[in-house]
Amino acid sequence: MADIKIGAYVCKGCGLGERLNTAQLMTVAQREGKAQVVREHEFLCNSAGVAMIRQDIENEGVNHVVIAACSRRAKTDAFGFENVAVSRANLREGVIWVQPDTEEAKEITQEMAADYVRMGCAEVAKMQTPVANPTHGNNKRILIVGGGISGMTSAIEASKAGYDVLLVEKSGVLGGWVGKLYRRIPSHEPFADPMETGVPGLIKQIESDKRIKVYLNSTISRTSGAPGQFSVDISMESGGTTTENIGAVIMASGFEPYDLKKLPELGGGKSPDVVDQAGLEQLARAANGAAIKRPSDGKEVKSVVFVQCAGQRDESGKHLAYCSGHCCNTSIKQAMYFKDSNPNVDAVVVYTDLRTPGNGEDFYRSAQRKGVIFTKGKVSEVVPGAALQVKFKDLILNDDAVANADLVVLATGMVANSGVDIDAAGGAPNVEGQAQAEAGVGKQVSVLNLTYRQGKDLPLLKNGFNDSHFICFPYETRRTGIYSCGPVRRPMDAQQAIEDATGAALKAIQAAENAALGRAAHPRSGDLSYPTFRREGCTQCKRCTVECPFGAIDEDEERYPQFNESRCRRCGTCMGACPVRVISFENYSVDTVGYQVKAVDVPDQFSEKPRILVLACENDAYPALDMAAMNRIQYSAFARVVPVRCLGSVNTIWINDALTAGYDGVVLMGCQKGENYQCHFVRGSEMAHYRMSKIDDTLKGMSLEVERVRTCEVAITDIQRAPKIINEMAETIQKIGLSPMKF
Amino acid sequence: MSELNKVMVEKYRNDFLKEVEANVEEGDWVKMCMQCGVCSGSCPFGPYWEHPPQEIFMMIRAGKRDDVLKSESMWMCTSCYNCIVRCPRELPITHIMHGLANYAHRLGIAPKMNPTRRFAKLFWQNITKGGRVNELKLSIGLYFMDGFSNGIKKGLEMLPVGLGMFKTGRLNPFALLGGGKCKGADDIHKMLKKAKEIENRRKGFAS
Amino acid sequence: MAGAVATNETILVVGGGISGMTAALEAAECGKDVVLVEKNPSLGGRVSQLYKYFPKLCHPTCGMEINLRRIKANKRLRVFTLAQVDKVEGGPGDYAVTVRLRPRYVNENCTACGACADAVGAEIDNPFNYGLSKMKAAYLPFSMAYPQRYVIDPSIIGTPEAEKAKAACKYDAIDLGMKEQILTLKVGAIVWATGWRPYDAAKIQPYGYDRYDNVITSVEFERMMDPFGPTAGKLLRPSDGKEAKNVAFIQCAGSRDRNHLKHCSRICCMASLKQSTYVNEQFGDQAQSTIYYIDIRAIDRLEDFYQKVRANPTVKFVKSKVANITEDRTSGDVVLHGVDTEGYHRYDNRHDLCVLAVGMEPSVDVRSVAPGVHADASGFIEADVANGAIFGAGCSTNALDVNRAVQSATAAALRAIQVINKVSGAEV
Amino acid sequence: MAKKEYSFYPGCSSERKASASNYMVSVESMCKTLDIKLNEIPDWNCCGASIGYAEGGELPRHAMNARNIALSEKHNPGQDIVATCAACWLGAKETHERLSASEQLLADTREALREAGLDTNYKGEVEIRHMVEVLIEDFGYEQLAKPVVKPLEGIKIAGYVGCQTNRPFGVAGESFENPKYLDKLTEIMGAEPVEKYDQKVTCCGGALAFSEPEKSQAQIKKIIESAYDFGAEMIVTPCPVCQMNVEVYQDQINKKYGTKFHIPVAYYSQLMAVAYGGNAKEAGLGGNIIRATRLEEIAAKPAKR
Repeated sequence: MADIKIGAYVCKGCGLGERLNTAQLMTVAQREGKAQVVREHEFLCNSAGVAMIRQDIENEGVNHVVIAACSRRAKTDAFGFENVAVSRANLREGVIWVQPDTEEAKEITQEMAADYVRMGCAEVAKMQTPVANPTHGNNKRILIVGGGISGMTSAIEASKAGYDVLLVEKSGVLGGWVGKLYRRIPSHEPFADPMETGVPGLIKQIESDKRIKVYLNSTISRTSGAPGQFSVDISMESGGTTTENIGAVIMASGFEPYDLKKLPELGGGKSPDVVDQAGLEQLARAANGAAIKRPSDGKEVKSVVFVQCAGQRDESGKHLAYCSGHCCNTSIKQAMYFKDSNPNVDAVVVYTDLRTPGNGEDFYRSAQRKGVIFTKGKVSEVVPGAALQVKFKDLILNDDAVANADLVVLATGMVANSGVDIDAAGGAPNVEGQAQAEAGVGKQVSVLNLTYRQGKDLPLLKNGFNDSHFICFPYETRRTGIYSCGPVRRPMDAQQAIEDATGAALKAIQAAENAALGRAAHPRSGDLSYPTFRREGCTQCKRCTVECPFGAIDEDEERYPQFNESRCRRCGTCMGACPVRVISFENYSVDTVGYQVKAVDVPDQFSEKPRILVLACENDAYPALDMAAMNRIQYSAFARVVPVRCLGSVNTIWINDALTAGYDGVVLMGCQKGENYQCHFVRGSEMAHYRMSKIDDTLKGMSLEVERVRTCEVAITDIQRAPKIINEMAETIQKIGLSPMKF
Repeated sequence: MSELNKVMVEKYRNDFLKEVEANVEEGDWVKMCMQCGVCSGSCPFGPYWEHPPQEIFMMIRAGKRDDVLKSESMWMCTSCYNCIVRCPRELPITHIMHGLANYAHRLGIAPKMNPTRRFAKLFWQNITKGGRVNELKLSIGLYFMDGFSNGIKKGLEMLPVGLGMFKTGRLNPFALLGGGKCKGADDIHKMLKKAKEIENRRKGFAS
Repeated sequence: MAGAVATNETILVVGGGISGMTAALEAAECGKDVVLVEKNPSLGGRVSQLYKYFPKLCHPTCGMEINLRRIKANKRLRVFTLAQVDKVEGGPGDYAVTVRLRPRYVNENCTACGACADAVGAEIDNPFNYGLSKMKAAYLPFSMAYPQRYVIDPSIIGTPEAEKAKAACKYDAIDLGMKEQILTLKVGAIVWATGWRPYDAAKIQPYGYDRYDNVITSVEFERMMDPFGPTAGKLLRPSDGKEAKNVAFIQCAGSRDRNHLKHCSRICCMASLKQSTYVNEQFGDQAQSTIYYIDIRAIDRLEDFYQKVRANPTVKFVKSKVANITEDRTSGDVVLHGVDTEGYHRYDNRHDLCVLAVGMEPSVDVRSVAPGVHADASGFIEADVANGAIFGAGCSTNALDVNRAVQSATAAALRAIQVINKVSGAEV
Repeated sequence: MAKKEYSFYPGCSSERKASASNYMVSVESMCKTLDIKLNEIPDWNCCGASIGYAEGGELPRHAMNARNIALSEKHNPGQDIVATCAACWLGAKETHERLSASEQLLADTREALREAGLDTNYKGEVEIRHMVEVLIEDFGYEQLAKPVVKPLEGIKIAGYVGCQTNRPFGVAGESFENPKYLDKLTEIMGAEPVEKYDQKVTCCGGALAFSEPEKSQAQIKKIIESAYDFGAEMIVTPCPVCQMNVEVYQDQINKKYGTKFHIPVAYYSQLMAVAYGGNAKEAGLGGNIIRATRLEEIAAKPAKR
């Protein structure tokens, strides 16, 4: 693009004019910041101020703009200029709101402001306005793996929105477990009776939908590529394999019931008359509204006991630790099968906590009205025999009881078909990385068979379910353009699976649409920048390919990293990982930050004016500091805060540069890592902490105290704590003295 | 009466819940309890209940027939209706307790010496005799429930109260000779006889 | 103005809480034109008033920052605050929606410098803190409020106070002449995400929320933990400001109750389990929490969290619906009366503070503005063909946790897109 | 004020020289002032009270109440039935409700009523109301305040509502846990209600006062204690059973617990009778075993006009 022409604009509003010497700041921008156009304005964000900038862009050819005013989080509408590189020197939240308005403070406050202007100019000088990644594909067909209620719903909903769908089901029929049900838990008022599954209707709908192509008896033997340009091999039982091109993937591979044979003490596998919920559905379908007969001798069931949480909510570690959520409603529904065909059948549900959230409460009441008996108790044993004996502790009457039954139903819960556990090798980030890739061979068969360097399937979270940030952004997986839904993501009933599948369809469509425009997906949606690397400089150390939280980077046949831009989430973790610093984005690179660090004016060691570099995650730590400023919470005037996309993008060279340049301390602020991670790029913060755990050697090498560098987890709510951390560093420096590295 | 008890045991075998649903006032609500215990906690006489209502409901479902019907608990009900207005499942608990007590009483297995049972009997005889309460006879009857000497003792205890009532014109000594009588007393007798007859028929008590 | 704002290929999202923001963003990031209307002065809804989310114990504002960034970055999404839907007419692909815009008395010139608030003396109840604290009548709803623009409360309009505010603003951002506006938006589909409101605890008479200072609601308890909230982040009980170390949590306060809400509100068990960790956060092993429950409904993977709390020796569980609460006149302590039904144990337990885990009910009955829409007895929107292209999202459809609300909102966004794509005849 | 007419069910305790005869006296003068005409149901019978269940059972109990309703509908057609006694009101209202809810029960009851020649008379079309409801709903506090000529200045009164006037039916718009109507009535009569009184709706053990005296007296103790704690000089109640229990056992309680209870327990109607200018006799104050001296003083004073 054309030569860089920097325009620097200093605002005098919000007290900046009173508190700061803006003329001096303009000189700084001009002399040191090399800004060709420099202006100040009484009130930069109002229409006149903005118009002034626009004029310079149009008439003066300004293409790089420095806004020396408020935080980059404020006034985004006013300062959003198209096709122009913009940097923000945060003089309001970053300086005057966190410094006392006193004569003594005037000098260092001004120095602080001047540094931010220098930094703004330095940053913008290294920035380019990004243009969309040219290698993107624009295939918008949606692949759905799994033909159960979730997969079928995703297929129909995506098609309704006008998108072509490929539906792959490993069995010979669509419908999955819900298709095997006699009836479903009701989803409408009065929530009183079981309702039709509706599956036959859905199958018809799919068969007659020209946008939906169905593969039965088929599995995915290979998935490669990226959003907008996936290529998958579909292997049929018959032996044949076809290759299809698609834009995005929905993994709806569902669940298997927990094997009741693992529960012999509850009669699992010991008696044909002890069945799981799926087994009971079979019997109910066979009876089809008439009296249900038991497997052993075909005798009409006169008494049935439902054992809740069978092998679930288990604390021994032998069975499932979680609750499958739907089983209480399901047992209620199944008890109704009996009561509806013959009110004189004794149906007892033995539970510890009856879990019927929402309108399930109506369903529960309805069952009681129908005469189903609910007993709070813990079942210890089911004794096989012509009349099964269910031994349990009645927790209300606090005594041991026995219930005789013709049939016993164990509510055994759901086990996710989530493919192989690609992290099975071990939790801690593995820089050599080999292990992770091979770890693929796990207990289960792969569902997607991804050719990704980081493994064949989606990473798992807990209990074998797919990883997702399961509160704010439940759909976000660590494989861009691949979304999971239904019980593979979280145990759920059919109604929830339908909602979930509909949402997943949207995410898949969205991923394809964004990929086609070469734009990033969540959370930097719409970001056009993408990482590039200097092949000549690369040492093939593979750190980037291993550390990318999203498995976006593979290796080409020459063992060089192969960036799949459309899989990239633009967090910059690869950039932070690269020891030879060959990875960068147009508008965010080792230089855009590195030159900011260097631009800061570091006074000599006799000045008693230390410098503290604060690298703050822009998602949590930086906003926390902003809000501290809004609440006028002050922190050390020696701090220079640089927002980063993610702490994972922090390259240790920045710390080295800072220390050699004579900074006295460095503070890194990132999001919470670990199991309950809050890092918006999942592993970024974790990676940064891991790397920084090794920084001590560097420091010792420079014969500097290790206390000079601190890495910490900061939440967006740490409005008081974040400034405190900065001040603590200032105090530490007071104690150990200024850095000797100044010159 | 205990004949009737045998009949019922035979008829319902181990299904006490069905027996209750069929024979106890509002009994078909028992199955709707979700064991939250708000009734048990709300009863002013709660601490005196061996088995509070919610537990009784569970015992009924668990088939503990004798433990329930022979219990003193239901007789502790003061008819304050606290449980009813607080029950999240809208069970008419007060009435169920009354119903259970009445049922046990009719089966002749309610605790013989339970004072409330005996007072209730006395009270009903008192009001049905003439159609209205005869307070004096009622209280005197009450005192002599456990024999003459006891009666005198109780009577003396209560004398101040009685005297106070008498002085303030709220107790009528002549009531001993009558009073509390409706003109239609005979109709009432016939009516009640009929009512009982119908109820027995309905609940299979007629033996 | 209205015409320019929307066409029948526009999606209207009603409600700017987590569900509305999600629906609006997901649709806009699929390339659709979206208008988001919120009745309050800023986005965020109920979640912005929470201290932490279960089960991760992370902070709602963390995800909100991301969503706000997405909104700022997205040109296809327009936001109206202080906007309320009065009427919905028409049908799928062609709705006319009447929107009432209440005056903010502050225009886009506002830099959120705060000079007006400093100038104004008048104070009003702070709705963000459920009225537990006061705030200036010229205010920024909360630190992360978007739009980041102050509000002048109508109560001071026409008074010298308002003039003070105006005088204090250097950027003539304050326009006391602002009038209420009525917009008619032409839209193709509507996502209804008006969320929930806490059940009125005063109606649960046995618990004396209206009589005893130290009986509060779970939503109020959340506000206490906010360092900038009514108690500056300390768990202090209202009656005397004493530290509330011994806290009772009453489940199903209004829920699962034919006298109140017949449904189970799903989130309350987890909310109380979460809030028990707050008590530990402040008082360590000095803390004493007691959770009175009927059934603990920590479904699916949330069970882990329940087990963690169960293992905490400072948290007790009592299977009992508390019968009633009385107040100890001298100490101000609350005394909970009831029966532990696991084996019949009668209790009269004394606590510093009692938190009612209040249930959820829909904050708006959609039928009041769109009569055709199908809702259940509690007023939650039920999916139904009769609803046309009006799609419920989040807690307007059911009592949902955030995870499920976001799913529901994402699903609703697709349903709206399906209608829009039909209108535009878009073939992919 | 328009003259109002009701069919009246006084109940056993309100009979001449019965335990609540003084209630009756005060009600009569109150009604006189308010120009309410009460037409007593001819030959009414006992409601069976709540204790009636044990021996009587379900249907006989309903028959007893149905007879009263039938008699009323026969002799006072179209008139709401008004009761002053909680138990009477509850009994009749309950029967009325159940019979309208169950065809079966209605038929059975009619069959029984036939024996008394009243089967065709039971229609169940009238409202069964408590005197308090009539005052609040048909007159309203404003109207009730008008006739006050001797405001009960300076008397601190605890409003004890009790159980059956309050539950399960209660007075429309009032809470089961904290009804306020007695306080409001007290206030408009010029006295000072003890609003924080926290035993308003505690059960006095009424039905079991005879059979379980020590248990019910423990209840009564709570009720009186709290009244004292909040500085009340008098307790007011709408229920004959409550009035009797709370008043007459105070000496026995004092003996048992060493307390010094001596607090008058009056009926709302007595407060009103006095405030409306009635003398001690008209207000039935002679019937209070523990003399309501403050009321007597005011009753003795000349009316303010």
